[in-house]
Amino acid sequence: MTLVAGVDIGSTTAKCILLEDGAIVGKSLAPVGVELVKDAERALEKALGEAGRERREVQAVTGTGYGRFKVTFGQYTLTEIGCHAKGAHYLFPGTRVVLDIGGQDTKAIKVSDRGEVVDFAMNDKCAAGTGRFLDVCAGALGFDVSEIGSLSLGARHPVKVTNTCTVFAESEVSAYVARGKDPKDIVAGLYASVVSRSLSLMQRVGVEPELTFTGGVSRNEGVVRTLRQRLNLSVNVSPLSQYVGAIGAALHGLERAGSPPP
Amino acid sequence: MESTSAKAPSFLSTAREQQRSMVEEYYAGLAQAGGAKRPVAYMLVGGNLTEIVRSFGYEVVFPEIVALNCAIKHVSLPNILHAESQGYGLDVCGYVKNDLGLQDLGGETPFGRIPPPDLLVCSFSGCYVYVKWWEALAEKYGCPLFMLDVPYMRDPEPQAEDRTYLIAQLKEFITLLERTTGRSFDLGELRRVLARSRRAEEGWVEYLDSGRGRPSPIEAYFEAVFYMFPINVLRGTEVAAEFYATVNAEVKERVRTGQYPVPEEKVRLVVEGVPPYPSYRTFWDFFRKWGAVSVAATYPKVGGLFDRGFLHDPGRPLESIADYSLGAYVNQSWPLRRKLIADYVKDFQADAVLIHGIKSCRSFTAGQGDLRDWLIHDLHVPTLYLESDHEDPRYFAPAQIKNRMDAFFESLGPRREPLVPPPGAP
Amino acid sequence: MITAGLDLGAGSTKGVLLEDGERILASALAPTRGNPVERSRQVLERMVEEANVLSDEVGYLCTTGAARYALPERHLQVSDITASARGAVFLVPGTRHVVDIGSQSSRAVSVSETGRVIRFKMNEKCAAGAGRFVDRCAKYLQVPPEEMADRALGSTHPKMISSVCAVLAETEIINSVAEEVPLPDILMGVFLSLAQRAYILMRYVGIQPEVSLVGGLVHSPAMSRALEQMVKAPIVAHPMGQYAAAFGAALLGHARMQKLSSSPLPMGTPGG
Amino acid sequence: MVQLAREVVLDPTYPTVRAWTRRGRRAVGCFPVYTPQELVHAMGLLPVSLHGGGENVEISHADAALGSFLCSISKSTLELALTARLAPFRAFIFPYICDVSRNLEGIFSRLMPGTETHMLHLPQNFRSEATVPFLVAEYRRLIAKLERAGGEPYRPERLEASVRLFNLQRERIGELTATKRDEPDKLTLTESYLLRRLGGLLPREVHVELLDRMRSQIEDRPPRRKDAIRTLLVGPFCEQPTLDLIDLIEQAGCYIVDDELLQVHRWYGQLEVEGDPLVSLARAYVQSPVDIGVRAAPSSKGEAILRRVNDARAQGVIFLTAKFCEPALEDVVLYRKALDRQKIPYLHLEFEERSTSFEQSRLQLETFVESILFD
Ligand SMILES: Nc1ncnc2c1ncn2[C@@H]1O[C@H](COP(=O)(O)OP(=O)(O)O)[C@@H](O)[C@H]1O
Ligand SMILES: Nc1ncnc2c1ncn2[C@@H]1O[C@H](COP(=O)(O)OP(=O)(O)O)[C@@H](O)[C@H]1O
Ligand code: SF4
Ligand code: SF4
Ligand code: SF4
Repeated sequence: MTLVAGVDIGSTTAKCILLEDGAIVGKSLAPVGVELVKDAERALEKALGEAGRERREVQAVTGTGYGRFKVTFGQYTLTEIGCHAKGAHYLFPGTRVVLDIGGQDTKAIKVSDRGEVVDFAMNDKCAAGTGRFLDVCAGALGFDVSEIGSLSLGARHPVKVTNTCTVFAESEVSAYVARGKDPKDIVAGLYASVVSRSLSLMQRVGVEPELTFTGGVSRNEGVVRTLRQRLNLSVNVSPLSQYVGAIGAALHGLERAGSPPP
Repeated sequence: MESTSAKAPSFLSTAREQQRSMVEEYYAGLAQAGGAKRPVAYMLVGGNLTEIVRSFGYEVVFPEIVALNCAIKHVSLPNILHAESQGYGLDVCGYVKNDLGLQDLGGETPFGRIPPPDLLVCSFSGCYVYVKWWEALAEKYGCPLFMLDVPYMRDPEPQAEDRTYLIAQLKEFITLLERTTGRSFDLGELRRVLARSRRAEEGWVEYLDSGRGRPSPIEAYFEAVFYMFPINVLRGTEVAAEFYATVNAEVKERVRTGQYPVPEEKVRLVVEGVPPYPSYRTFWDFFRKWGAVSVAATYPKVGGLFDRGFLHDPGRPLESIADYSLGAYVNQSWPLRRKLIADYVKDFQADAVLIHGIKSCRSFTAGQGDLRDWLIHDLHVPTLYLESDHEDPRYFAPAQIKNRMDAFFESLGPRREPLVPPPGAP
Repeated sequence: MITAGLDLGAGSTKGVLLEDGERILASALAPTRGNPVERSRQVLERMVEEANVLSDEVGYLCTTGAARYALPERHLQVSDITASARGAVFLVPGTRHVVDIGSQSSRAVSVSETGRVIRFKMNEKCAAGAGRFVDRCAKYLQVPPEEMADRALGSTHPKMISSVCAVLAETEIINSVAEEVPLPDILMGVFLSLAQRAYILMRYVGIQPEVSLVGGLVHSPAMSRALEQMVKAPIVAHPMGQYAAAFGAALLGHARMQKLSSSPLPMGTPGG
Repeated sequence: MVQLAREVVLDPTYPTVRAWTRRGRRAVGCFPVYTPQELVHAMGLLPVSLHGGGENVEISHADAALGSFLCSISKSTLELALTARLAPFRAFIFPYICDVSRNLEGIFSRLMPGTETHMLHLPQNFRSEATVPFLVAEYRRLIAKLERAGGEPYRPERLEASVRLFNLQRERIGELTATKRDEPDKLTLTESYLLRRLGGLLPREVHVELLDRMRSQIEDRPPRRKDAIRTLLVGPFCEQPTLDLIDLIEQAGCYIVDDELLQVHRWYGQLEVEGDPLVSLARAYVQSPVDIGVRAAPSSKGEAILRRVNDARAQGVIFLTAKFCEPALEDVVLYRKALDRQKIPYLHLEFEERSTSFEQSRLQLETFVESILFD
């Protein structure tokens, strides 16, 4: 019996997953603040609470995400690129390409049949097309980002959102609002823009089935739908998609737990 | 796994000292130069005409080198901001902005004052920005500008018409120099300068070639950059000709004593692209943590692909200068650049390629994405592409860069079986 | 003659009523919240009430700001750069250089004695250079927006933000917090970074005293302090500076009305 | 007519070229700013000007090869190539106007197997005795490539005939630009632009005929005097602004009395062939007075801009530069210094092919106009 934890400290949210003998027994998710070490602690405690387990039972903790070095109580670190590959492979073993859209960046990862990273590409220019972009634009429309998922359904004339800058895209959205555009069409335009950017990123590693979509933005059904339409492919999305990085981290700990920490 | 023993890099101590004092002397000398007795020529690294200009007694300033020195010393940003306030946009080459900003602010640097030019020599060899940059200097200083138009290299060897064109221009250049200095051209002197250049070049090539060793006794990117100064700036002088003997002796010493720049060599890299000078140390640290050493790099060849067979030849003075100008690294077409990099991977037994793109340099960078694609998909060489700037500290996002680098080295981990050498270049 | 100037800004809608192009009768402000037309009508109504005049006494209505074309009942619209330059000179006579920092953009304008624009430059690329950025930092750092400036002024070693990107800049700020940089230093760093960007624009158009700061950032003494540090000269921040564009619009409206009453030309709008 | 031109120009699949190649003819894509299109024509090929993708092309493949910090025309041209929209072309010529165009050729040569690509080294030393002979040799390299792409063997008399045809086209285009200078209210910038742009998309004979027909139509238009500012438009010599942006400039209250759009047709006036036509062609390039960002300045940049303002009797200058286009960006600084000295108003705007919202541009254009009109 091995209990391991993966803690993913992202740019916007902290996620934790507890794995026992390869099965998920606890999880937690909370926004990150400015005290990342505490956020990491809290994430683990919350997941332990959910699983009804004790801290001392955990055999390995792996940190990932931008704040992976803030998981000071952990034994291992692995970049979220490696973790998303592992996590996606765990949930969908046939995965060859992972698209991860998180709060601050977008990654396309090509994975081997063993869940190892073969190649990856990340957005190089600013935060355009990431979760932050959607958060800010949703705000400009007067919604929370979790509310706009199904909003694009009835869109008939999606607007063009061309601004490369997250911050200026916000004013582009405001300008459409001022011109009385239907929010449906605006949101549809936003999704098209996010998807188009991620397609261009995926081109760099090569699109091939199976594709697994991970990261917080994969919880947005509108983006998922738009992506499926554009690719004309089925796209794996797990209900745990935002946790994929943390799952991968936990798996990494599991692999390593046999060998003594360096 | 990240190795925890990231010690400070071990430098070639004597050579490093010598190099440092050469740089100091050079700048100290410059601060005194200018005027009729020791006129100053501004020149560009790619395809430069150092030897000819030196044979006429000019002091030579390379604004690109001044710019990178400013960036390493963390003083480029004020110059860049000044240039931006003049209207140079965010996307203009950082070297240009550093130089034009610095010129406008009076030329003071931590290593001495840079004198204004008496002559501008534009070797249009592989970078169009050169033309624009020198136009701006000419407009500011009103001094003579000579435009050496260097045909772009699309064939592996220079064509007859390229040479004819260049030699004709070189002769016109010499006439201009005779007119402006009032001295007549001294072929004997040019030959002597060229012979000194050649000696430096031979030593430099020996140094670069030692990267073939396993483990590599040199760091062919981060460390080599220090030793580029003499080959680029002081070529044709006696000190430069002597210098590489010291360097190479110390490299041999390293091999003898087993003191390698990266103690535990885990990954051998070929590096393409200009370094992020403002964050040079940070960047290097990221590598050393993973036991990565560069064994060959394209950037130290911007001043000439000496390691690929070309050397200045005092017996064919103008012909060899013409060939030199044609051979600047950025003057090579993409097919030639691709082949060169593939050759380095094979010849130096590299495991992977790192490409560092420069946001404000299109000459080097436009097409590096395609290069990455070719290396990964056609040659199956793991390749990492990173992007920041060579001058502008605002473009270096350490967390993001580290993230990518870590992910890349992590992914190399499980596949560290000996790499199949790339199946020949196209 | 009463003219109204309405500034339909991206962040807030501002209005003033002027009598004979001189006397301020009323002013009002409301957050735009994505509905500039309705907001500007409310602002106008409030001013008419405050000034205690009849709405048809307002002879001329001139709009400016991002949504200047949105209000159908306007007589004239002018760009907010033209307007805020004019308004700055009205508020602070002697002004020859205007720095306008609004919610989404910063501009530097050199102006003639009469407030005519001579040269201007606005930030185009990155949005880290305007008020919205300050607002976001406030939210991130959990400091009430109105306290930002006061807290910043307590700084001894301001921590500049180097990133050119508003989004990456936020990450940088978070890192500073994690590194336990004192809050005032981070806050002042935000203002100084803004000032540094503005300073580049200002030098582009040429700086000449007197320099006036207008736009919403006049409410932040830290902003003018930061600018003064860059420019090394006093910066005037008129307390009504956020209304500068509205004043300018009212003034230009007044000028146009006078011209119309003296010439038989049909009413036309330049650039309309 | 103008409506038709608009449709042709907005269609990124090159309908006119497809129609031509369906008849078994061969087309050659010429990247801006300058290529010797008469030479292509003389070899029995259709020279077609490439102008990027405009606002309708989504970039999803090209970014990977090129990186983000590049002008749109380079990206969209590659995108069109990678998505088979340049299928009718047998060869591509990229002139060395800048590092981007030059490198793009290297990328095309790998990614577009089955076509010929050529990087044409355009000389930048305009003073050397050796420049014209070099350029002639350079043209011969191009000829060899074009022969491989299915061109007929080069014959001097064919080139002479092509030069005569292109002279006619240049004359017609010269008339259009003269009208815009002398009677700017007779046709809008958009019209003038569209009519000129067709010149790179149609067989030249057809274009000449078309402009012949338009000439009287334009002459007969009633004048529409309007209180607009005579403005010189500098900068968009390579990447082209979208039609909406071109419209916007004049809507905001400017008359563009001279511009740098579509330089390829205006590199020289009437080309006299004396002796070897290839030498004449090379000499015309070298001696051209054209003074734009992609050509080393024959004289001081500052003086050049003042001369051009004067020649166009312009009241102000708008710099409209493509984002990331260094040749254009760097000149603006030198130009503005000279304009500042003479107190000539100017405005600098940047554009991208794909942007569709022009709020910022509109604001600045209006301010620019107001700053001149209002006292
Ligand atoms: N319920 C939801 N519906 C739609 N989008 C969501 C939801 N929850 C989170 N997101 C999106 O996910 C992003 C955060 O993704 P995440 O992968 O956690 O980022 P990071 O790892 O960088 O913190 C947010 O910016 C938001 O746009
Ligand atoms: N009372 C205040 N205290 C501090 N800052 C303020 C205050 N009011 C406005 N601001 C700042 O000014 C900005 C809005 O400026 P404003 O000129 O009204 O913008 P716009 O014209 O674009 O709507 C806000 O983003 C905020 O940063
Ligand atoms: S090669 Fe790049 S870095 Fe060097 S001058 Fe040219 S643009 Fe600048
Ligand atoms: S354009 Fe916007 S999102 Fe992109 S780097 Fe600039 S501020 Fe950041
Ligand atoms: S737009 Fe500018 S940078 Fe781009 S290809 Fe044309 S000249 Fe070169």
